[in-house]
Amino acid sequence: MGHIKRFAADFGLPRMIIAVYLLGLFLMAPMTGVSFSGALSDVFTRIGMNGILVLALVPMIQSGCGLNFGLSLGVIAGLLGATVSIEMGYVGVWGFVFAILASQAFGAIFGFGYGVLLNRVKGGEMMIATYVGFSSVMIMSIAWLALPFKSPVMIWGYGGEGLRTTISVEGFWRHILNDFLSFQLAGHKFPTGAILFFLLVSLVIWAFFHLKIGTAMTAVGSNPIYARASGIDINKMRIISVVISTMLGAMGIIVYQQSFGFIQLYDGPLYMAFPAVAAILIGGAGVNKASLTNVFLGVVLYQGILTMTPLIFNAVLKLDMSDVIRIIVSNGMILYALTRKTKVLK
Amino acid sequence: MKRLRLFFIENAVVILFVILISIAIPASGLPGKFLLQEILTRLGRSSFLVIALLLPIMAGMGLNFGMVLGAMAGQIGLIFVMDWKIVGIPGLLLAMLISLPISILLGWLCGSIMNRAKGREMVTGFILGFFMNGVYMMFALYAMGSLIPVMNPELLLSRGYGIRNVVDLASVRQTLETFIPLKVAGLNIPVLSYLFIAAVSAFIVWFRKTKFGQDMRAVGQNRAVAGAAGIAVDRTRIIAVIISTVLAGFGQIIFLQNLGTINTTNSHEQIGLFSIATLLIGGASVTEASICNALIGVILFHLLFLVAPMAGKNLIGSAMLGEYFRQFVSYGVIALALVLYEWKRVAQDENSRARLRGGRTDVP
Amino acid sequence: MTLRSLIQRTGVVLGLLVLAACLFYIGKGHTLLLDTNTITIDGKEFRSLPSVTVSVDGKELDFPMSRAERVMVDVSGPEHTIVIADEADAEKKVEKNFTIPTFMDRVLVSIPAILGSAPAEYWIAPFTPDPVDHAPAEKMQYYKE
Amino acid sequence: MDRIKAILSLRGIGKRFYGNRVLSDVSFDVAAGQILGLVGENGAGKSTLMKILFSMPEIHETGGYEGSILWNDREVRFKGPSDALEAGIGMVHQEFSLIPGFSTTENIFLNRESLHKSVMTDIFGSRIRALDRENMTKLSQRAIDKLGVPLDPGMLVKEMPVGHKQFTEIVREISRDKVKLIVLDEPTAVLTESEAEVLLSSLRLLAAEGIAIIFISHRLREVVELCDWVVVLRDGKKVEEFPARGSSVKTIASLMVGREVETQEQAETRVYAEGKEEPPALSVERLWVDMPGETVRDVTFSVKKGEIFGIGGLAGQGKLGIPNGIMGLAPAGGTVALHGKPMRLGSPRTPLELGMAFVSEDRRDVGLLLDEGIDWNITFSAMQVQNKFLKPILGGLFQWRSDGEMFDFANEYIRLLDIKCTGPRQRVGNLSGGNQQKVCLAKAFALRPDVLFVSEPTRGIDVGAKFIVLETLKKYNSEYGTTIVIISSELEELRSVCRRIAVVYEGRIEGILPHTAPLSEFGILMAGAKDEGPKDESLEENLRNESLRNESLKNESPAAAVGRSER
Repeated sequence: MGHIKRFAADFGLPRMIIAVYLLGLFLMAPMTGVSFSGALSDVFTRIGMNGILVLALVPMIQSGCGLNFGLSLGVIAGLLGATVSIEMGYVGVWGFVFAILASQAFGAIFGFGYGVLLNRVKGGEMMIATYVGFSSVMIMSIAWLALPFKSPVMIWGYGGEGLRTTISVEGFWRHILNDFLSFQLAGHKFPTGAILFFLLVSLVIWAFFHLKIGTAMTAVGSNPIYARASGIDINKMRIISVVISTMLGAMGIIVYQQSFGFIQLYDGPLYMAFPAVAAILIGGAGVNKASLTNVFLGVVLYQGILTMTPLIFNAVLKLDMSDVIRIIVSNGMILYALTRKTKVLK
Repeated sequence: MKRLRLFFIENAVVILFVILISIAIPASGLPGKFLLQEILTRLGRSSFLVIALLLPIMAGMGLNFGMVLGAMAGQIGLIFVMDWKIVGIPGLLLAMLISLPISILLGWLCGSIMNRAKGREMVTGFILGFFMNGVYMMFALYAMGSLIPVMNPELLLSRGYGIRNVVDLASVRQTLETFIPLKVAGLNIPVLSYLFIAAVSAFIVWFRKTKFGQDMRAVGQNRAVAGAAGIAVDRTRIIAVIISTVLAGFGQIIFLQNLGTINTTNSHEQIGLFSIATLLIGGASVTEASICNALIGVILFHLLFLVAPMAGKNLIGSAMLGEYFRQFVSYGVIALALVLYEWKRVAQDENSRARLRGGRTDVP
Repeated sequence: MTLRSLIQRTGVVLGLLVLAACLFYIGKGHTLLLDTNTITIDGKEFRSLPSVTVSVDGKELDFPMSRAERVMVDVSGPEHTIVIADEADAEKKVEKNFTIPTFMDRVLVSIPAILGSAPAEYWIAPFTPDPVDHAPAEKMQYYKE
Repeated sequence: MDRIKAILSLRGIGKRFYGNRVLSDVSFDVAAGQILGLVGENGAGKSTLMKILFSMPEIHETGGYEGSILWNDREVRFKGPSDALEAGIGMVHQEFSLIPGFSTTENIFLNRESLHKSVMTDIFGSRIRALDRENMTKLSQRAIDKLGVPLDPGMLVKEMPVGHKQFTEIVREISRDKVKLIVLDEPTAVLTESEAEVLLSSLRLLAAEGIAIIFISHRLREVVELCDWVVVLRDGKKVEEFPARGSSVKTIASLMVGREVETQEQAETRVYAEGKEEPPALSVERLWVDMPGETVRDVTFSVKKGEIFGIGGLAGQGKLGIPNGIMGLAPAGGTVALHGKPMRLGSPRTPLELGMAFVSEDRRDVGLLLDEGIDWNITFSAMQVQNKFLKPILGGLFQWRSDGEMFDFANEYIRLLDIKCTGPRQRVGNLSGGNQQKVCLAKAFALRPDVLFVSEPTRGIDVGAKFIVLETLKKYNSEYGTTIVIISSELEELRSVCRRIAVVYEGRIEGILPHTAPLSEFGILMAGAKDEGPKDESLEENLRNESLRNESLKNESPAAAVGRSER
């Protein structure tokens, strides 16, 4: 009994409620005539799509920079990478690889500047990150109007100005990962490549935190004064974490696009960070501590709810409340994390 | 000379925007009289909302991103009034009365949650706004017309429950502006709106002079000291947020009656952003804001609002550019204010460290 | 909390509720349907004049009403004044006050009943729209107060 | 006692914190108009005593206190600080409890503002009433005049010199109508000489008006000058009380720091550092350190190779600043040379790389990763600085953390230092203070340092752990020849392990004494009274007897662990 109680305390009440809710949805699926395998395939597609974006939050949480509400900066780097790749006319695997490489370069540059800024506002990172993210999205919106892209796929056809709001990657690298090694699962496609890619990137991050530098980063997040007394350059560690986070964000959005099929410019990246933040918090991460388990669990639970809620609600109540539930669950989760008494409050 | 420099540094944001606008106005080619009329109208429309932000700043809780909760309460009040067909000024007043208990409840909730997240009130209020938006949508889109009776079928979606996306406020539209008609030099002056703003300003001025106000200032400057002196810190903070939320509710009603329509699901969303950006453009900071900042902010922000698209179009040939620029300014000025605030805080920490060194300063 | 403050606080809350009720009462909007159709009360037939000018609460309709017409006017509050004048003879004028029950949303106001000095309770009646409207659609005119 | 009627009498006050006795049987009286000096080392129990007097919540939460407090001859049990204030007891704290953006007047009347009447009082409570600023200014001016200090009622606190802040706090207390007794905790610590003078004379003025004052200070000269009566606390007991007139700084200091103890056993353990003329391992010249509350102004000393060197002194005098400055944790300047080679100051990494290590006095903030396991805590510094516990992979391109090595290493130290835990992966935050301290030591040992700084090694830990910690240090010193510098407030502890002990006063080394030097000499150095007049013989005698009496007691009741946090 005590064991169960301990487990409950460790697992956290909200996470438990969400897990039970999701389980309930899955159990109801057969009764309501919702295709179970179809739903499952959908969930996996979304996991592959969003996983890296959630993963991108880990380095900054671990180094004590808090929840990266400025993930949109990484997303912008990804958009730049993707548009440049299309502009150059690379198609297929090479287009995808080039997009990622280019986005990593942009991500590194943006991340560095962003990290330097965050180092000067220690303690107020989250709110500043949010608004720095928002304003960068708007600057980029101006840039999308002004940048001299030529590719007819991307610019408005009828003499409009700048790039289109959504650009299709059909014919470039749509589903390039999703289709890789994919197989049919009870009549539905399983996005093997995307899942594998997500696992691969997770493995790299896992390894990173087992290196000397990753260990130092964790210590900086856990207790910066301790880390400093042990000869660690706190600011450097924080900048590295922000750079990695931004680069992962850039990679994440390209993986997202190949699955989604479109590049969304302008306002598109504005709220990109919030679902990712909600997911990792649902996975049990705190404002100062996150693990890969949190990422996996979070992305599964969150994307599971997102997929299953509308299906079941539509089938049972003929009522689409999924948007409202998504808003309440994800923001409720962030609120919970913010108001939770954390031990390390630096 | 030194004083002049100090003046420029302290009012850097305002001066920057004055310069920006003085370039953009000629570029936009909009006539001066049109701009003047618009500003007069918008002062009446938006100032109340901006002033609603003042008390939490005084209580050291920063920019109250949770003000959208008040805006929701205001909208609920208006929706009920529309449903019951209460028209004109009585309708507006009744909407305010309906919003009052809802605002108090939401303000109490917001304040309590912020008390649990001391030191990150802003991000908490910001997320709380999103969260309550979900609850509000649940209320407006699902509960209204099913759990809560709605008499007026025109308000409901065709499916029979849930409020329509757009609610027409024809029966109260601009009643404040036209109640006491006054025309000066061909410009319409919304007298009653201004009276409302004067009233809320007077309230704020008076409130600062009360013990409540004094306690809020004390709590805002140093929670620990205020607490040690026996001031109920948490309670005082909650009261600041409640008043702010109530005023935001009233402000939203005034704002919407001027526009004439409610966008049920998103009229309130941007209000927090715009009001906060407005206040900051008026020269306020995270720790200090005055009624003056609010009014200057409204004038500058809305001038920019008006001229940016046209200026963008005339200068670069793109109206969208001006629009994005305007949004960038809204977000950017908040980011800037927050950065400045954190820098100042870090500098202050350093400073207080230095003071601990003691009276003698013969350290080489 | 002392008894005194309890009483005063209760007083404030009650005061606000009373204020709300008052606002509801005076601000309640009604849609008047001014009707010139012939009306029969207790076997007595009331007919409108061929053409009348009507003004409600001091606001005159833009054009006179002939027989068998219906015009919508939005008003607020319970107390209203209606002035009906003969188009042909401006001297021939009837000015009456009438009160609308608070919860009557749409009110059918019978011009002939007022003109003919029928008992006051017959001047107005609640209006529930039938599936088939009596008044021809093209004659409906919408007025905003 | 043949004194005038007491307004406050403490009778047999005692207090335990979690089984640790911090106060026992303290009794004394304060009379109206009397200035009583309450002195004692850190952890002697002054703060706890005052907390009991004010009935602070932490006293109730930890089980109340023993004995009784008589206020105006009636026994009182205040429910909280506000009760005490109500009764007429005021307190001026060490740290300023002032609102920076408020004026003198506003601060004096913080939460006691005079208010106008308002018709809405019954509805919204009295806080809806507006402030009567005119009246407040009048009242504050009156209170300022009473104290006789040059304060401007309208000046903002943030624009005031430090001394005026202190005055403001005192005016706040005396502005209460009923105030009969004021407790001042280290009021002169932050004042300049001249400001302190003004303060002392205003306190005399207050006393003349019949207000009793309890004056807590480390500046013994001021105590002698100002007070009528002195009470000395040590290790939670009242050692002595006597009229200040006729006593001297030296005697008070000697009473404070304790008794003469020189046992054979301790002399033996010191052999390891005797004899050999080793070159200095560490030499420090003209060091200054900017550490809040522990400023070091000008410190010069050198430590021989293989020596255990002690640094003592009262709190706030700067002894803690020395290791923090040398280890790069606080801004510092001057010359520090390791084995004759000058070292760059300012970065924590430099000293670590040169083979120095530091066990910080601030375990929770500086010393430990509370959220991580014991293994991480012990090995982290060694890993980051010396690349221990790492395996190169991919041809040395990356340094892979070797969790197994860390685990084994931690296990070894858990055994060596007898750390009570469930295993090397246990979160350090869940360990007791003593075990946390052992982890801190193990962390330093993992670096195999050449020179080791240990700051307050036994603060807040129990007797058993204390013994192990000190023994381990000695053993480490003799086994590896490590040079150790121990910084401690507990003189006895220093005298039992160190050969030479430097005493820091006001940011300077007041003197370096051998461990064998008589206690009174340490006392004199600690009180900064090197060049005071001749000793007060009778009290010196007293002191000796006292120390003999207390010796046995000291051993069974370790000094106040909790009270030690006072500064």
